[in-house]
Amino acid sequence: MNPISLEALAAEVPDGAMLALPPDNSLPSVALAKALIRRGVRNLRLLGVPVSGFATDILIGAGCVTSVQTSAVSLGEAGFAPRFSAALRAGTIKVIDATCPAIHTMLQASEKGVPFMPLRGLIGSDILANRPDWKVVPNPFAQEGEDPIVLLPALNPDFVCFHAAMADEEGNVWVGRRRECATIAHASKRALVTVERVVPGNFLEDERLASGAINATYISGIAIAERGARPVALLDEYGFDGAYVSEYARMARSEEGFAAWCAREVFEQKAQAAE
Amino acid sequence: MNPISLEALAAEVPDGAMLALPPDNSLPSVALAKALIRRGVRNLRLLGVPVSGFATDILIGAGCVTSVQTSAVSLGEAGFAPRFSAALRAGTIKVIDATCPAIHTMLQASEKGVPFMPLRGLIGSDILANRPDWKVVPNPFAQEGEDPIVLLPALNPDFVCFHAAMADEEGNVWVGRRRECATIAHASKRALVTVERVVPGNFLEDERLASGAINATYISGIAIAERGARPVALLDEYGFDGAYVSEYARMARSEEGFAAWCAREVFEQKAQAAE
Amino acid sequence: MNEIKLEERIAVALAKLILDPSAPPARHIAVGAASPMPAAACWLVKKQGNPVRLSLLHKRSGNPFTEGTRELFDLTGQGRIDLFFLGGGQIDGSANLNLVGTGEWPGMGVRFPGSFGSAFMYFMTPRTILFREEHTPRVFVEKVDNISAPGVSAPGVFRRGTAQALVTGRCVFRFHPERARFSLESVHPGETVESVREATGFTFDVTGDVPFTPDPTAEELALLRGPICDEMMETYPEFCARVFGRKQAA
Amino acid sequence: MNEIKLEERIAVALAKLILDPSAPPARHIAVGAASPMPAAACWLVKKQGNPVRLSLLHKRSGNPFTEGTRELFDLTGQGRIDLFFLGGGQIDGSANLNLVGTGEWPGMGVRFPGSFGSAFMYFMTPRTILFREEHTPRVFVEKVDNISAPGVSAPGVFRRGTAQALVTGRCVFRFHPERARFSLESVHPGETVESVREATGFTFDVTGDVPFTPDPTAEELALLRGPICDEMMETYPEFCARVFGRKQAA
Repeated sequence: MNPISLEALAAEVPDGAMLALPPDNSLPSVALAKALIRRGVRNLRLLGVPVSGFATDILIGAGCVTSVQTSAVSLGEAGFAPRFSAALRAGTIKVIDATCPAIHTMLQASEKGVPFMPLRGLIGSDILANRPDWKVVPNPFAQEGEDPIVLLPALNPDFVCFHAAMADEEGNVWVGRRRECATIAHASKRALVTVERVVPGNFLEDERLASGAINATYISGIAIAERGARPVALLDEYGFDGAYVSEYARMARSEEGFAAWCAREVFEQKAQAAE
Repeated sequence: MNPISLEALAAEVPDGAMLALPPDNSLPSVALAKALIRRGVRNLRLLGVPVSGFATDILIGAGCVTSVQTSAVSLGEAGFAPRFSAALRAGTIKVIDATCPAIHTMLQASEKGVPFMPLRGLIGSDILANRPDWKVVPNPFAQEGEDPIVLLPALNPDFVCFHAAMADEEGNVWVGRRRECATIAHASKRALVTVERVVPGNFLEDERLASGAINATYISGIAIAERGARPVALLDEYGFDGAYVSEYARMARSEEGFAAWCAREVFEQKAQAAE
Repeated sequence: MNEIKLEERIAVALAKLILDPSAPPARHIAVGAASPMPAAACWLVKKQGNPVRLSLLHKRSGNPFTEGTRELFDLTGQGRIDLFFLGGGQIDGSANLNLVGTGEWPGMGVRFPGSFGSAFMYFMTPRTILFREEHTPRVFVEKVDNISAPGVSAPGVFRRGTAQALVTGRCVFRFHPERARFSLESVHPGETVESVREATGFTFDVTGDVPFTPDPTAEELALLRGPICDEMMETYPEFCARVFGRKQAA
Repeated sequence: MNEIKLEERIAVALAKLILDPSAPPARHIAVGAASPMPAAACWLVKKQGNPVRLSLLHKRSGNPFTEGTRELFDLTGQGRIDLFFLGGGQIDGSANLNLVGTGEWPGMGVRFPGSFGSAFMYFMTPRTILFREEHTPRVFVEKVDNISAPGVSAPGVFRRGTAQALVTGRCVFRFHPERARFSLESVHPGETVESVREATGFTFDVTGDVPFTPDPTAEELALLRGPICDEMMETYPEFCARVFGRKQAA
């Protein structure tokens, strides 16, 4: 699989797609989120696996998003996600709340090819009360009593985007211990991946690398994006840029501030890089 | 976690335990199986994940086993498993047939802490007909019709034994891409692991090794057993010893032949090693 | 020695609750996102020499999870996590938690980040210690606007445990699941039963004289400000800068 | 050129069925345990230049699965595997498979190894090609003693596909799920419709003249005996020694 350009990768995502994104501790592709903003994608239905962070907030701020299914949206130590909060208040996005293991479970159901999976907990929560698509049934294996348990439907996103450390010549990508990216790739129709670099060989033939690799069979497109997770950390390669996120959090408090940030960090940076 | 002796590790398994074993392509601890025979364990309830191989056949031959739940028992190119077949015919073991993904699914249910998980397929098979513990229910999420689907109960073995390439100072073990060993460890009450060697450091602090590691929190005991998977292959470290298994298959056709093999390969080898 | 910071006091109070001999043992504790005070408390317990395994969800180097973020919930589902910590944008007198937001669902008043794993963890962990520094009637309410995780469950609903206690900027409450009410365990220096009552939107029980929450010892403060801050710098740099005055190396 | 081995003929017949233009495309094929002839057929398709991804369950070096053996079944559940191969200790005229054993459950007559993943894969793969070299009335029976995986399912039972064909040491059968019967597609050189009928315990359909299964070409044989044998030596050393006369290096 030959890498394509970041902009070509972004062009693969049509308006209206359901797009799964890992959060700020698990290899989001901020580079691809910025490219999606530049491409002007609209009506994305985002899925936070299991929560949402920086990439989700900038996509919302840029007007690319119509709904967010997630278990939380946060900028970590920089606080609440400002464009998410503003859009929720303004009614411009629909928010579908879940709880972390429920998101994982719905994706695991797709990974396994079953229509649903059960999950403990949840009963008595307003999250459940606001999810008409989740069902409570008696546990058919209960020793005694009804033992109600929640069944969650399989969730099959159209796309997942994440940032891997590297790809190999065969199109396998390497995510180290962040194996939730593998689960999301298994559960999604297509996986678009940015990488720091492409290396020779085949990860699957290296016993040390195989377990952190995602087989090319799940990968639909790869683009090289150096520092593509920034400001988020990438495994042992680079750390979290707290100052960058704090500045964003400050500027994005207002729509104008976000627009200025976006002009500078999404459009100008790209123009500079292209020079 | 300090390694203990192989014989001490075998002593941890009480008579009557349900013991999960990976098959011949996925890091069985043949060394521990032999130590269990020497210890004279009785009434083991074996679980093949998802099938059974050499270690299961020798444990059955030595009279350690009362039942086997598995999706197949085979010595690969060396053919049918002779002591398994003989014990089934003689009625000295109970055989509970499953199908590979059903074994994985029952363990994944335990891994997730749910009482059951669904699985497609199976309907119309006599495997299902002979599993009163498996249930068929209408899919509550069906678009139309009843859409019957099988629910499998969580399976929580008392022990799992496998052979990892190495352990570190913290008691984490490394299995490379054979990650089913992690799932079984998660799903079992206790995991007893033999390793080729113990190395300094902490796999979880090495991004290259972390994804193939199983956290010490799941591991109850470790013993060093060099070449502990033999005659089975160990990742990229050593290959399958087909001649050894063929000789076993030949000798184990009869009870006397098995006894001779066992005396030589299980008891004498140990005595020699101890000299 | 500098003055005792409120965060330090809360961390030490949390550590005492972790070690509470009347509770089932905490052999394996998990700490979720955005929880620097609980993380500090766990490190304190560990650095004091108690045998405990810590799984810190947001640790970057040496992160304990090799199955991704799913593993914390699986571990808990397996019954391997003995203790977890939860906060809340609102917490009510029945220990119901609201991490979603005020007003109409899904938080059309003030939106909080969201439930994270609370709607699962609160059921599946034998012990949960609740924490929230801001102790005001807008946080501690009679009834939460939205329940992200309920404090108690109907009979027959599978549940391993609930809140053990609630540590705030003013006091320590104990939770009594059998009557779904809090009682006041201790008040921090400078507070009284009355001042706590005024700052709390829910009613709670008071039995006899309520002691002061003991001050952190010099040894505890030294551990927090030294080796524990070292451990936490990577995950919580802003917290370490604010509370311990430690700046990250450039 | 040496004489054509029956295994080579079967592998080539399997390869032709893989490429059958009337069937949905086989972009991703999985091969399970103990299946050297299907593995050889897949390699033949690939070495002939067809774009196909092979996932060989028992490959040791470069094994394609990084989630353990579960991943093959998950991949199939996801609908990503287009074609799989199954054999059987008994196969009947409705394409029911018995991999468990003859006589009373669980095989008190002759015990076979067991069902492996057949009770799942046969339902969840759009195309299954059946193979069994031994073509005798004890293998191809009117009705299997025990069904490890059924050839057809009742309406309303979720099923993506079933048998496309059955390749034996004597012939190639086509399967017709709508009437749950096999028809004779070709007979291997030396066989006739009558000799096949005599060796088969189930009835099957015959339409018009039944052609001979074409011989493997010189090019196909060269691929099998050279580069394909190279690929298979690690996983199937005994098969390679027996069929291709290749001994493993000491």
